[in-house]
Amino acid sequence: MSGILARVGYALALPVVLVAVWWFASAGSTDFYFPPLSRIVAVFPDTWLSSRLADDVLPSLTRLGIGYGVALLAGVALGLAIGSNRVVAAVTEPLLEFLRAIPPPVLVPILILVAGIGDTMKVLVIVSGCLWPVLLNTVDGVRAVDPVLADTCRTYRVRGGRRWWHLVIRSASPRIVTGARQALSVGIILMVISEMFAASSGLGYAVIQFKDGFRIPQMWSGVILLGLLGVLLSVLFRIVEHRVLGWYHGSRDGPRER
Amino acid sequence: MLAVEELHKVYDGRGRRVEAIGDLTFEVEAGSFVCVVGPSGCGKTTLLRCCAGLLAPTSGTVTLSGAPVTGPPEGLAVVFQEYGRSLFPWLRVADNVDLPLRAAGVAKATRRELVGEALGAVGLADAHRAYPWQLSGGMQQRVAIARAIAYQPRVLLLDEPFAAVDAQTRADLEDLIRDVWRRFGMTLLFVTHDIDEAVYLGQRVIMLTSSPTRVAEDLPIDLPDERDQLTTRGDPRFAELRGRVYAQIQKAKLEGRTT
Amino acid sequence: MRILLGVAGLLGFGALLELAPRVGLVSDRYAPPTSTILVTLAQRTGESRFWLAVADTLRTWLLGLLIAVALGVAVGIALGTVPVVRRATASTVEFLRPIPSVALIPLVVVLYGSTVTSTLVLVVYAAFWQVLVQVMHGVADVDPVARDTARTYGLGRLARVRYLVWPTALPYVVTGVRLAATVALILTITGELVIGSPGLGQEIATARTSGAVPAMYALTVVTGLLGVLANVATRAAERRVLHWHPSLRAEVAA
Amino acid sequence: MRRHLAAFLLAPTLLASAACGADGADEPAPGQPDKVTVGVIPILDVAPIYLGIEQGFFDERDIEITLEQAEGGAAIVPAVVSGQYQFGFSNMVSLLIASSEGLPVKVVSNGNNSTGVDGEDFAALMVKADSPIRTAADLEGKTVAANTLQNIVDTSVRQSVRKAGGDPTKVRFTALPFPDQPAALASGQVDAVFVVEPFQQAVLAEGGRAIASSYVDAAPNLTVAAYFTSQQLLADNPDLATRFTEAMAESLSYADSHPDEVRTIIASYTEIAPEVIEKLTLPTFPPEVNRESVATLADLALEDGLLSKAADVDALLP
Repeated sequence: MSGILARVGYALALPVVLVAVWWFASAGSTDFYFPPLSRIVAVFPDTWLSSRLADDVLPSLTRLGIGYGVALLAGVALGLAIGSNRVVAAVTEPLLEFLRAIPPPVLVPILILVAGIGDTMKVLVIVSGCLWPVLLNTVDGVRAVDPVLADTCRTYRVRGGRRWWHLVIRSASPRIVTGARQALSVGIILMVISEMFAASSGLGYAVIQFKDGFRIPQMWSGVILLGLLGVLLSVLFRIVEHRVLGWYHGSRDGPRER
Repeated sequence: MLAVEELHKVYDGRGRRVEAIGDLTFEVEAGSFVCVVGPSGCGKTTLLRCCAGLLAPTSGTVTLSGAPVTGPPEGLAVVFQEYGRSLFPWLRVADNVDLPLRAAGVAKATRRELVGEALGAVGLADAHRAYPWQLSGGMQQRVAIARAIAYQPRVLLLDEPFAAVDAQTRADLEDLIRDVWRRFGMTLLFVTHDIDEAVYLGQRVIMLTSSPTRVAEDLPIDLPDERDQLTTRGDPRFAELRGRVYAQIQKAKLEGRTT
Repeated sequence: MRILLGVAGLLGFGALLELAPRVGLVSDRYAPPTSTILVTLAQRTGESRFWLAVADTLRTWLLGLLIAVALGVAVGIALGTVPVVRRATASTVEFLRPIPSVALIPLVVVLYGSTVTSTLVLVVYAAFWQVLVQVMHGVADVDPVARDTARTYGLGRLARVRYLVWPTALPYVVTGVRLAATVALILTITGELVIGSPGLGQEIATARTSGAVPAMYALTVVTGLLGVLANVATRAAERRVLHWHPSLRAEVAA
Repeated sequence: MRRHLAAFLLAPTLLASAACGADGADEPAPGQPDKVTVGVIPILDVAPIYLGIEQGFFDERDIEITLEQAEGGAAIVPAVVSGQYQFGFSNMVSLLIASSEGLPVKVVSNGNNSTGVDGEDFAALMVKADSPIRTAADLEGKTVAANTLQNIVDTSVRQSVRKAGGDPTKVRFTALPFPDQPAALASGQVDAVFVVEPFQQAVLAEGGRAIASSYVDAAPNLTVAAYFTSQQLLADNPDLATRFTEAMAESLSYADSHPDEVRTIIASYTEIAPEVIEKLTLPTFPPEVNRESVATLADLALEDGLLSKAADVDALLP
């Protein structure tokens, strides 16, 4: 029992202290741009749990979900193709190195030109950024398939889709998951950026509107909400990762149950 | 059943030509248990990979019941030395054994029966739901053997399968493989560097020279069929045969160094 | 042979972009052919304004990276060496790390307007975490046996950091710097683009508002090349710094 | 400054920013001209200040001006309040919102007014040639592009919709910089745009047509924008403020009386083609702020929910 208490104690101690410091340091503040934390928290519910939840938070998350999903599928598919074929890899490598180096937000103006200012553009922006970490990690993962396992598959004539799944994808999955985690943090950034350009809905859009409307406490609450969203998504990701890679973490830490 | 005729294999690496196999010819009759032994680095694994259709020979042919082997043939299974790396770490034991059957399109009911029987045969009846990394080395190799049994191959090739396990486990696995061989009537080609193991297990022992590899001698083992670690290894005939093979391998090593 | 194929890949992509607008697949007002982009790029490199922007971007990028690395290493070692402190701060680090740095944009714009300071805060914030995480992993990687031996020889805390913690953590620090460099460049150009502080990002924004589409594409190509150069440079620096070190550096999943 | 202390407490990064510090206007040495930075938007409305500088109205009053360009009033207000700029140009609605939210802003001079003539204003609500939209009321459920939201553009457009008998709450707005609006309209990504010159000409050139002069609908002879400063500067340097107001008044009347010079000066700070500049409809530049129009704007902004409470117009205006 004390183990858990200690762990929770350690986990909560500093955050609680920091929040307290922020609360009291800003308590008396009349500085327009540093409103008291109490005011920000007071404003939080009716700013975000109101109609804005459906008008801004939901569209943002849906676009992130679609963009991230498409990037994941495309990244893995392309990664498998490139990783498993030496010629294709040689042809595409320098091109990928260049496209990967372009800072994703820079593509926003171009995508506005090509895809307009609607949701398609925002989803494309997210895909254009999330694709690379997944693609490149998948390529590394495919190349790291164990030759003995590959021979086993050949001997037992495990071929076609079953081979792709059981040999290639499953053995590359630890690297693919690493790529997926990096892609998630890029995705959130691009979700916000794409809403700062030409938007009529979304979290990034809402925070900018608060800024332009000089409603600073609401703006702060938006920034905090974005932070919480980032944290929540990374926690969710870790949970999914543990389920998907249970075998991997197990094999790395050595046999425990037996 | 499995015939190797004038097998010749050269590795043409960047600027290095390695003649792994010079000229090998031998045959493995159906249902027999043949061991292959030779000095380390004499191309034993290359030979096995050619027989399994995983590696194309530079010249010469391998035929399995008449048909030339160009790729991994049907009805042939292999047990590799690195057992840990030949099992799917993300599949439970039962699924590992079941996968080749699913790939071959065997019906679900038959598959469940085959998997159960194979795991029972190797003494892992209670490990169905475990993951490979949760098992000891010896038990992981048992899973690999169970997978081979369930696949019901006509020929089973083993590439130094017990080299990476401790002595006691090796003895159990040796007895297990003999028992499996007798029970399922398979043809076995067993490659090893352990002379005692070759003589204890095989009906015949083929001794190879160092590279470029040729057959040094093809020695029938006339020990009784019923074998066990104590009596067989104590039998003077066993020591005599073992000495014969040992001398042949020493000779081959000397030749290797001088040529 | 590989290089030939690689070049073929690039040329193929260029040709594709050349043909698409010409053949009417995409209207050339929005996707100018590669030749026009390259011509505009050549023109731009002739103007001093272009090189000023590149200089601004590089300065902001390197300054931000420097601050981030300095802070990251200092805080990393401070938090990492003392196990109690490390455990107490772990949750805070895990809380602050995933906060997207772009969330700070409205804040910094309000505080510092569209000046370099705003972009710097973004760059430092994003790059800091990359360094901190790697440094803390590096410090944690110190072999406990080595630490105990050092203590038995009476090495003080500072000496231990100098002779034991630092060499072990160095490979992680270098990896952290490489990851931070990439993130820093992205945030630098993003800051310039969205906030408007001087640099390549702002050049792209200006090109966009004045409808100079080929210039927009040309400048995007430049940011890509800058990114490639940054990656090549940091990898080369990493090899040089670690050439003496048996490559047991493990890139911890950032 | 207390702000840096607060910043210091917040997060390690703001620590870094505290180290960089914010640059405020340094007090000029006696006899030296006041070094002043003014935040402006690169559109037609700020032609008078450019003319004033060219004509030396500011030099005569010991004011050395540098102009910084920004996206819109909402970006300039914080810069003036934080002291990064000493004066700024912004539309009236942004200023009304800022002061009602408690920001210490004060108008020091008028900016520009609409022509007051329906159909011939320097800004218009426009649609594509073949668009089914005939009047502003048809905008219900449609999307209108505005350079920044919660400013005079969306307030006036809502008034046009109201005047045409439509329900403004059913109109959706998208924030889109002026230069992107003609392309967005042409490609159908937005159903209507509200553009000022020179972008009005760009839309006309592509066959767009105006359906309303929203600035005229909002209030007669509407004061669209104004120059403002912070209470801080008014307290620290009232003399500078009065000199700036006088210089601006002179610049405004000069601009009103020299339309052709307005056109030439525009070419210097925008990338508009000369032949387009000839056809521009210019706003009017009266030196005095039209107080009733600002009061109407305040009521409209309150009605549209942009203001949380009624704005104190007199506190804002000079």
